[in-house]
Amino acid sequence: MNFITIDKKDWAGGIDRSRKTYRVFGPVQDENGCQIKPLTPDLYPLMDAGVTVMSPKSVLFPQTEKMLTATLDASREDHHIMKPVEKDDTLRVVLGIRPYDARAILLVKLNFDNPDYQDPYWCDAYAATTFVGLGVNRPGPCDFSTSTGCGPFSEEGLDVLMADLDDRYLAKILTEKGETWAGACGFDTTADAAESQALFDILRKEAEKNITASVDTDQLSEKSILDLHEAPFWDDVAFSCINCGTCTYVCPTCWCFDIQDETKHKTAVRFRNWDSCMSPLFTHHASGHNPRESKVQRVRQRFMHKLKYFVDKYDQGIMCVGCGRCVASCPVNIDIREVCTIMNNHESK
Amino acid sequence: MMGNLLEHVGVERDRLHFSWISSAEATKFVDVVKEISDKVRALDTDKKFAKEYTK
Amino acid sequence: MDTCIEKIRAICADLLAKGEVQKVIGFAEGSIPMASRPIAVTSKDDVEKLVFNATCGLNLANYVSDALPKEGKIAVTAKGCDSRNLVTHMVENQVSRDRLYIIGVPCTGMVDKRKIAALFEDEITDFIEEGDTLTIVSAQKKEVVSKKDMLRHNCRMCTHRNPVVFDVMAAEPVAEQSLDQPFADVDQIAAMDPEARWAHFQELTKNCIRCYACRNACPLCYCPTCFVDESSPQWVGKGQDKTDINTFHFLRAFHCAGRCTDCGACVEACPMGINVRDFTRKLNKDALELFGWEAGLDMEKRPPLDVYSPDDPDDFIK
Amino acid sequence: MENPYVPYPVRIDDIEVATEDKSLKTFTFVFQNPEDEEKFAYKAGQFAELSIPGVGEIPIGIASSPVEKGFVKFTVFRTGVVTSHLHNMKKGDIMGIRGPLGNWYPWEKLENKNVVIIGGGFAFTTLRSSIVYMLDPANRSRFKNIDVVYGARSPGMLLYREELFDWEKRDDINMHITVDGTDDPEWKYHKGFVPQVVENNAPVADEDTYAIVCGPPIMIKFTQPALTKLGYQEHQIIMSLENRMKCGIGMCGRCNIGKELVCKDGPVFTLEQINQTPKEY
Repeated sequence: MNFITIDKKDWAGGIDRSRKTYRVFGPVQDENGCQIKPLTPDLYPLMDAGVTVMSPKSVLFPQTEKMLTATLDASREDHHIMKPVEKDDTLRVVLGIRPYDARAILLVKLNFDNPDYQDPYWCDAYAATTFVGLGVNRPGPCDFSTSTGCGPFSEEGLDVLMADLDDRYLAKILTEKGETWAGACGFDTTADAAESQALFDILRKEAEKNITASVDTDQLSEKSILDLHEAPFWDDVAFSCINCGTCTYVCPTCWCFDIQDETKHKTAVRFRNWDSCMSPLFTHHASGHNPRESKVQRVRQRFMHKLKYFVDKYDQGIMCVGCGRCVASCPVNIDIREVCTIMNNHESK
Repeated sequence: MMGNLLEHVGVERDRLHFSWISSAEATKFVDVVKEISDKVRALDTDKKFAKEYTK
Repeated sequence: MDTCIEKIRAICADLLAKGEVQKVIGFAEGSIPMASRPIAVTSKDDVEKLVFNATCGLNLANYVSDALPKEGKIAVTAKGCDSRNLVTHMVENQVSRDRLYIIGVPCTGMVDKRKIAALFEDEITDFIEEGDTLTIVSAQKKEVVSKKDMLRHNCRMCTHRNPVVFDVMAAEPVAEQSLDQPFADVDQIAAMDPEARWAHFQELTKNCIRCYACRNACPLCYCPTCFVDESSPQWVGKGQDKTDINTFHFLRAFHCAGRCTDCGACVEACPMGINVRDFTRKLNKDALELFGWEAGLDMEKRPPLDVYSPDDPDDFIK
Repeated sequence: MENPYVPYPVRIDDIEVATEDKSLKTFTFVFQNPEDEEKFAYKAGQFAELSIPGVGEIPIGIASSPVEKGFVKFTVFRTGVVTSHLHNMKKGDIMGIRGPLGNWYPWEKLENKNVVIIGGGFAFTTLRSSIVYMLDPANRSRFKNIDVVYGARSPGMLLYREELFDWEKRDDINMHITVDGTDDPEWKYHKGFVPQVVENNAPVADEDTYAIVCGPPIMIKFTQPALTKLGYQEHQIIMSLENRMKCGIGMCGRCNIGKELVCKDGPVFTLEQINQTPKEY
């Protein structure tokens, strides 16, 4: 692994050079908070921004994504035959992604890229994307990422990890993709590897000290699904829930989607939208029957999926990276850290 | 109130019309439909509620 | 306001101990600074969990119907706006008066959490409320501000701070505000030309993620199946097309016409900071001007769009 | 990379009203591209997404059998937006099918076993596929006794009536056809509910006997005790579940029962497996 230093004076120029080959995404601020968005030529990433309200998952998995189209015009040879839409798979780079969000992308990959099926929309976007992370020097009070297998300077899922050293960035190039990106920016000032790594270690330790929230997940895999499912605490957990989709939409690891068809004139479009297990419609059968009819069942599904089903199915820990977005955004303050603790400590009777 | 709200969000007031027309008032119906069509035509095609995805 | 919590707890402990109510719906301390959480307390031993402070911005009337047991009563703590929504619930036959024990809480307003967060560049680590003084701390700095300066817009515009219906009051009524220009925000938008108004609302909703938190936090939205969830016919598309987002916001707002108490729960709940009250405020202004109506003040009258009266304005019918 | 969301184009070759109340129709599809038929190699018990451009998709069990070539068949109950639209389509219309999806009845495990098929109402589609598959001359010798209990509300509500009555005449399959009630004096089969007919007519289980059960929840609920009485263990009872689905390939996340996805890990489960998972179906 090699390290480079990037003088902050050169940062904007490097980004501009990379725009020739990359579509650049990064955090930008508007009146409603900070978001990861495509950066138009006049925009530069706000590297010292706080946590974005929404996670960067939409870079690979847009909230609404066209999948297939067909013509309904019977005079056309190929009428009613659905074909994939043309996609823009030019290279893209996400700047300033937080390390836990990069881990989240690997967790989502387990769903979209598996031995049986590969989702071409997600997989192609993933292949085209370079993730340039920035270590989090001052994690906020909702951050519990050290409990979830990552942390403020985790490298997993990243192509480059940078550290903010006031007047410069120190960047650790982790993959070939990362190297290509650095090349495209013209960042080539090598830094001493041993010294740089030592610096990273110090920064990581400092940052980890600032994380005060933690959860225990060690007992989850030992529990029985049915015991947790039937446990008495779900009514209390779910009481305040208003069943909006906020937690699922802000979550970097929630991948569920809905498929919808629409037509305009003679064109049919099939597209997908993020969906939420909080919505009764998510599981509503056409017959009217709904296996998760009540709010409590839906709240239980969300936490069971993240903290138990996923754990059992993939053996990769919990389906949560500890970003704290759902904790911060939930209108009724349902806190996954508390629920995780209750589940982890649950003893069946 | 519906009309006021539409107008408030910037939709042209003339796109919404209310009339009492009895089933016996055929000529009034024709007049009203004519009036509405003319007004809406004068406003040109609505672009505010035209979808983009299916382009 | 912090002093009334002891009285609230005492009332609740007494009600639960005597079995007069099966549960109390109130607010509990949140797990992060500046948060609170609706809670149902069923045992007198748990009343210590109840809190009431300037972060209790949701509307508890929203929880009443679902929390109601088959028989017996529940108690609910109600600010002025919550109590008006309880009235609306009763008028619309969602709950009957004799099933509720209403603990009235005079209110001096709820804080605008986004406004406070905007004072800081980093995340808030502590929030202390003492009377009108708020002390807010982050890793970088500490701010001491007056609560009055940090109130939500709807609380600044509120003229019904005291509960309009209650079984017991948790404190002496507070002074009501009188406003010179109760709808200055609506007037400001109305003064724009149509294209600017359209642009204003497009800009307003541009970050909407359609999580429906605004709808679900609203005590008025209790339809078993919301129009956006109907599949046959499907009234509105489910994607992120502006048309569908516009349709959702417009119709959601209109369903509140003449019923909205401007409690601000919708804005409080929105994770994207959208002031959806820009829609409902216009309706509230029209309800007042056309029908002399403010929602949730009268147990005997249905909202104006529910009923016909020969005096109803009809100049829009041609 | 194969795009698993792209359906194979098919033409509706035939539409048959399947029941007297017209709520079910059987659609026969022919692939527009013959090579797609080879790609659509399926086993009895699997399902597919019927895909109508501009309307949507609906997961339906495959009613034709792998031994029937040149077409695929689906019997569809009219209930939601997509099925209602499908019921109004005509012969010759073009649409899509996507699949085959999900797992199948465990044919490898069922070899040299007695197989009891129990179905009710319109949940007989993949069971038909299974029976045709097992009765095929190339396959019949691979299975021991085959019993079928199939019931519907009335004679006119039985699916695939002619085939049923043909099978009834054969001696290599024991048919127990039943209806809840009928005033037809000519009716020569059973009258009564499926669980009762199972209890009275299905074979007693030894360790080489498996039951495949498909039907409405109420039938399944009362058939289970009947099978238990006859000595069937949980792992000998095989069921096919339904849940709301969209993608059909285990990605969209809605059809789970516990950690299992009905669309990909199912729809076929043994009762033993189902009993270890939350009953969210």
